[in-house]
Amino acid sequence: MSNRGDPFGFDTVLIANRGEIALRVIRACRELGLRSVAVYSTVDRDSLAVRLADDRVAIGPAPARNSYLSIPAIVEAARHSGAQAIHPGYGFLSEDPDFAEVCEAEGLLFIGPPAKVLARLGDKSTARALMSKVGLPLLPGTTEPVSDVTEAERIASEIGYPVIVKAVAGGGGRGMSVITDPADLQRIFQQTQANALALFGDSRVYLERYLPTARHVEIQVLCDRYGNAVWLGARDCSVQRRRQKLVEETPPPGLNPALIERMGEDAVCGALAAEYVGAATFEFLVDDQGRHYFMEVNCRIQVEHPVTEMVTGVDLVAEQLRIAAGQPLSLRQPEITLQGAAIECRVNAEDPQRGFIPTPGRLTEYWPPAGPFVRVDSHAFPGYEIPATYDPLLAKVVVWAPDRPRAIVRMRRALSEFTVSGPGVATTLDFLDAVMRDPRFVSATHDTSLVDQMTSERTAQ
Amino acid sequence: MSNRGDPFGFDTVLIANRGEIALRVIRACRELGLRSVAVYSTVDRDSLAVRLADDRVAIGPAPARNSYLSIPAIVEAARHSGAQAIHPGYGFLSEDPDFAEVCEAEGLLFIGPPAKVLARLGDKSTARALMSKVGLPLLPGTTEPVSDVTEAERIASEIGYPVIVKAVAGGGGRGMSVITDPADLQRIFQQTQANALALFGDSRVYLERYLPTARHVEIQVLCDRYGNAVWLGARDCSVQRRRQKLVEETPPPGLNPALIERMGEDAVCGALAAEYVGAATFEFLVDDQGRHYFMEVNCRIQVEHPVTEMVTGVDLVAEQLRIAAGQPLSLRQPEITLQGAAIECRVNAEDPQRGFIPTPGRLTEYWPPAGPFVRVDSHAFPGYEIPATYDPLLAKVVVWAPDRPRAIVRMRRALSEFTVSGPGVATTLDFLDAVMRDPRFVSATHDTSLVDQMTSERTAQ
Amino acid sequence: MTEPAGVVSTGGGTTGGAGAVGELLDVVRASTTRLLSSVPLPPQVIRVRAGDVAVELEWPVGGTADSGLTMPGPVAPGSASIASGTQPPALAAAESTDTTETTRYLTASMVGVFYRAPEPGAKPFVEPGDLVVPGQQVAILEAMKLMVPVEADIHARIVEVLVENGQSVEYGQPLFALAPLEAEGE
Amino acid sequence: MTEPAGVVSTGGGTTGGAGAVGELLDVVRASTTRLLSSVPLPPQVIRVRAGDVAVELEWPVGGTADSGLTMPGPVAPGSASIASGTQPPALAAAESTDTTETTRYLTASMVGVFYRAPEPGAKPFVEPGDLVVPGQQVAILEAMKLMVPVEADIHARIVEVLVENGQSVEYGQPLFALAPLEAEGE
Repeated sequence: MSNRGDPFGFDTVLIANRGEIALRVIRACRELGLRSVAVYSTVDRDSLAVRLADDRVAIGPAPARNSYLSIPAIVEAARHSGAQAIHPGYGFLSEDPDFAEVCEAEGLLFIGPPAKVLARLGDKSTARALMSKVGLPLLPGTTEPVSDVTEAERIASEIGYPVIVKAVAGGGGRGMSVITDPADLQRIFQQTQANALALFGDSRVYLERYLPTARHVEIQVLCDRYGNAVWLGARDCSVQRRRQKLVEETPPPGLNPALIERMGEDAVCGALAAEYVGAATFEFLVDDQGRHYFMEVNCRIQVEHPVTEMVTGVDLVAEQLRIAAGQPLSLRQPEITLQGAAIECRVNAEDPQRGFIPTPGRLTEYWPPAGPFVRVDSHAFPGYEIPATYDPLLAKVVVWAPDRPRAIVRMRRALSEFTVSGPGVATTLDFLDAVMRDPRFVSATHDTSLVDQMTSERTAQ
Repeated sequence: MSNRGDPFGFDTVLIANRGEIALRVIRACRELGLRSVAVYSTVDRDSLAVRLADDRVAIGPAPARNSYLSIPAIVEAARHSGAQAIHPGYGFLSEDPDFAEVCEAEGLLFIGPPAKVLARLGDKSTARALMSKVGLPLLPGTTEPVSDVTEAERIASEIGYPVIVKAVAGGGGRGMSVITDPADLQRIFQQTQANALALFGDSRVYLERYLPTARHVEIQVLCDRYGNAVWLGARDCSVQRRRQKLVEETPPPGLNPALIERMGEDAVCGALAAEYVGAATFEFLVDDQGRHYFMEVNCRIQVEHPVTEMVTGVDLVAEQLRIAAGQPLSLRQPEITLQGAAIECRVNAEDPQRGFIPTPGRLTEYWPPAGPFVRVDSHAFPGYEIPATYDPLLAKVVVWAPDRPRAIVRMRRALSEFTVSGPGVATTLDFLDAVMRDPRFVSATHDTSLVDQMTSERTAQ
Repeated sequence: MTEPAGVVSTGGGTTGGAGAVGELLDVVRASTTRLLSSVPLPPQVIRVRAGDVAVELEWPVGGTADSGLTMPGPVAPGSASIASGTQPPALAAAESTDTTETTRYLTASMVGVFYRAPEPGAKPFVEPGDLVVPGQQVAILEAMKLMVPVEADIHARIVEVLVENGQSVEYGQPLFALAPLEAEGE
Repeated sequence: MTEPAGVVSTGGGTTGGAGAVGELLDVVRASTTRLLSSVPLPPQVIRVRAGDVAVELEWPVGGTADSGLTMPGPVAPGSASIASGTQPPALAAAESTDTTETTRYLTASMVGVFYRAPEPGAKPFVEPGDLVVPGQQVAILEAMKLMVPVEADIHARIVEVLVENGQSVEYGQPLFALAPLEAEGE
């Protein structure tokens, strides 16, 4: 199979993002023989992405709304640099149907699903309805948005407490609240509506049964333009703080392989029903009875995609680029074999002792781990100034091993050789090490409440 | 399978080496729950191995004969630090039967084969005789050493020119000379004897047919103490300068799988015949007719072991430690599957423009590549002073991909992001990139003469 | 004050660490770096002092500064800037006094296409030598069919138009070199 | 000069932390390193001052500092940044000007076990206060049953025996503190 001179129909890709994912895309482009263009806000001028890309364009000041979230700036930067395609990474504009639509209108290839698919799946209410229609199990709750408090109260008592109120336009752990006590419903319900309006410009919310001790399991999917879809194993992302992932692994430990298979088939079925194109992630909750429930679809590459890459050998970002170029999937389902186990730890510049608050600052020391079966995706370097403006992800440490116990000891080894320091900078390194030694994690009996449990045990000490 | 608390019978391992391989062993120890002790000469005081090991002992001044080659210093350092086992890495004392014997006598566990096996295989003449006896094909030549010029002339004309004269005690590309013209025999033969005496304290040499356009292919073997042996694929190491390897890859491209299978079986058979214990490499030449000839056995971990690790998922250094601890092999031959292709490039601090002379000095810049399926084993860092005293290996860049063409583009990408500089420091980076673009290498029609061809083509330009 | 924002910033002396002095030092150091990157010719000596915080650098004669060594940082396109304090109390440093100080740059407020005239074929808004007043339109930037006026922000004389008509510019790229009138008056 | 090599090793020069001056000095020193890594060409002189703490570096003409500094590395040998306060007692101590100059160390020529006496129970070769001459045996190092004499290399007075009898020592480890007689004579 040839890798250069493939008929991509474009030769230059602009990366509408920053940090480690921008580097990741630049690397994929280079291997495919494509030119890469980094865009940057003023604080990212000395970033590794800017250094490694084939070309670079300044797009605005530090605040994301004036740079990485500015559609005109990015479209003009594409024109300025001669890019014909745009990779949005994750976050920022990656799931914005307006951005995808503008790209289409401006003759730029958006590397992701079509705008209408983004709109369809971005609206949780539509997405739930669609997935329910094709047979995916949902948690008891509403597919239609609920606007009236009285109706919400009726539905909640029907579903049974605790319930969770979620913004239709939400995602990534934002815009959702749990209600345990019926007496709190009115207040929390209205608060969530107000937050949703503030965060997403859309006050619509829906209700769902809340599972306090569930596992978060997700399926990686790839779809081409010709109705071919495959799934590439499952990831367990149950180690979360404030519903944001800290540790991800594959395969999900302790789950029945038949259940994973079933989720995989559900995801493929749902992706085809949504007319999906590109890389997607289907998120499920799995309760302690081993039942799975569809939650939402992430219409982009995920932060945690490397664990899937390590067990499948598939370069997911390269696949995104190939699919966007109109190539049919090179993989069929039977060719996707999963080898061993992989774990990712997110090293954030945050202080776990102080409720994971971000700690921006300049790194005086930065020594990432290395060695066999260890991969570190990071944009940091000694002297790097972590801006206060963006999310605090500093590095992803990913390890592979033939089995989970060996992956855990390898991760401990990798974390132990990771040195990061700078005035005022704290990291999640020690906390991650504690996760790798926590008996619940080691025995895979943990659930999404692990981090809260660990945090309260630590403060209790 | 548990990885801690395995019955190792020792808890502290001294690494009698330096540079990247010392780091490699430290990492394996840590994952197995073993304490590691670095030893260092004064110039290596600030090395990464010294920094990462659990303990460290100064053993002498820069010259290797007073530090890394000093058996008393290393044995005393083991005592000093409470180490019960010694990993010799590669080079230095790794294949010295005396050292292995002293360790045995001093109650220290030598992580490698028994002294008598080292002696048996270190003597090329004995090794050839043994392998020939169990059916491994040899190049036409002598198994007995030849001391007399007249006899050498007779044998050479029998074998047919060109012939190669090799030191019985040689290895690693040293102590061998090619004779193309019968008129040169006397001079070169006697020179080689003299060199052999100077280098190895042993003037014995033997003769062999010389294959100018052969491929260098080797088989990785693991043997436990209980007569179990497996082979883990083959490596092609045909890209060599002055018979020292620059690029290694697995699987060997363009070779008949049946031939590789046959070499693998030969290697296992030879290892069992030699009563081998540990990790060994059987080196073969393969001629343009696809015939293979046994050359020698390397009784240690090889520099290029990571390519095998990447396609098998096996941690070879951890296996060495397990075997030394008396554990039976955890792998059976059918369980060893080879996935995809891996390439290693050796980034040396040498100047390819000036005959690959070493260029020691201080690194002002050092940015190794990273990203998916790229591994860099290196002891370098910004500010690192490359000592003039030891070998010029600076970093090993290893990549994996589903197939060789994709591994080659990935290697080009990785090399392109590798930044190394310092006053007076040159590297092999550009030369390696040229290899990755050379049509002979890309089409796998190259042989061991590639580097010479490239060098003369470059100077011709 | 024309802050060609986006061009400099990054060094935004956060961190501090050891209290006020640390912060002040950060500011002074950042200012020095900025100054260094903004002067057209590499200097031989730089001294920046604020209160009792001071930074000095001296280069050997002959070995003056080309660029881009120590650490990457792709010589940001269009990175021109201000700075250097004669003896300002703290930060007023961000001003200037001699040669470079008399030139100020009007920079692009967004990525876009630069137009010198209201429409194709029309007369340019301004020409070198023209005087401009704050708020006076001197060019247009176009991004996705959106026309954004570029306006002078000080009384000044246009010294040079730095970008060709119809050319695409980056955020922060200098568009016009201006000679401030206040300076001329001095 | 007997270099007590290997003794310092990795853990070495962490985080000053000697009170307020130490912290301030840390800040100034860090600032200097950062400054150095941010200028395009290595300078010949750098001075950074904050209050009465100052850091100065100067390189010889021609041999400017392309050296290590750019980025960390574990306490690069020799590149240790000169932290010189104006007169902070705490830190000047670390620079040892008086004491060490008159003290010389006799260090281990190999890894081994240190014995003070020719055989168990015998009288030690030397005691503190004794005078020694070059070539005089003062101890034994044993490595793998090989006995190697430790000999004084200068005329000196034994100030202190730094290692216990029977203890294992590293290469370069100081064994005896000596007061050179030449120095005393001066």
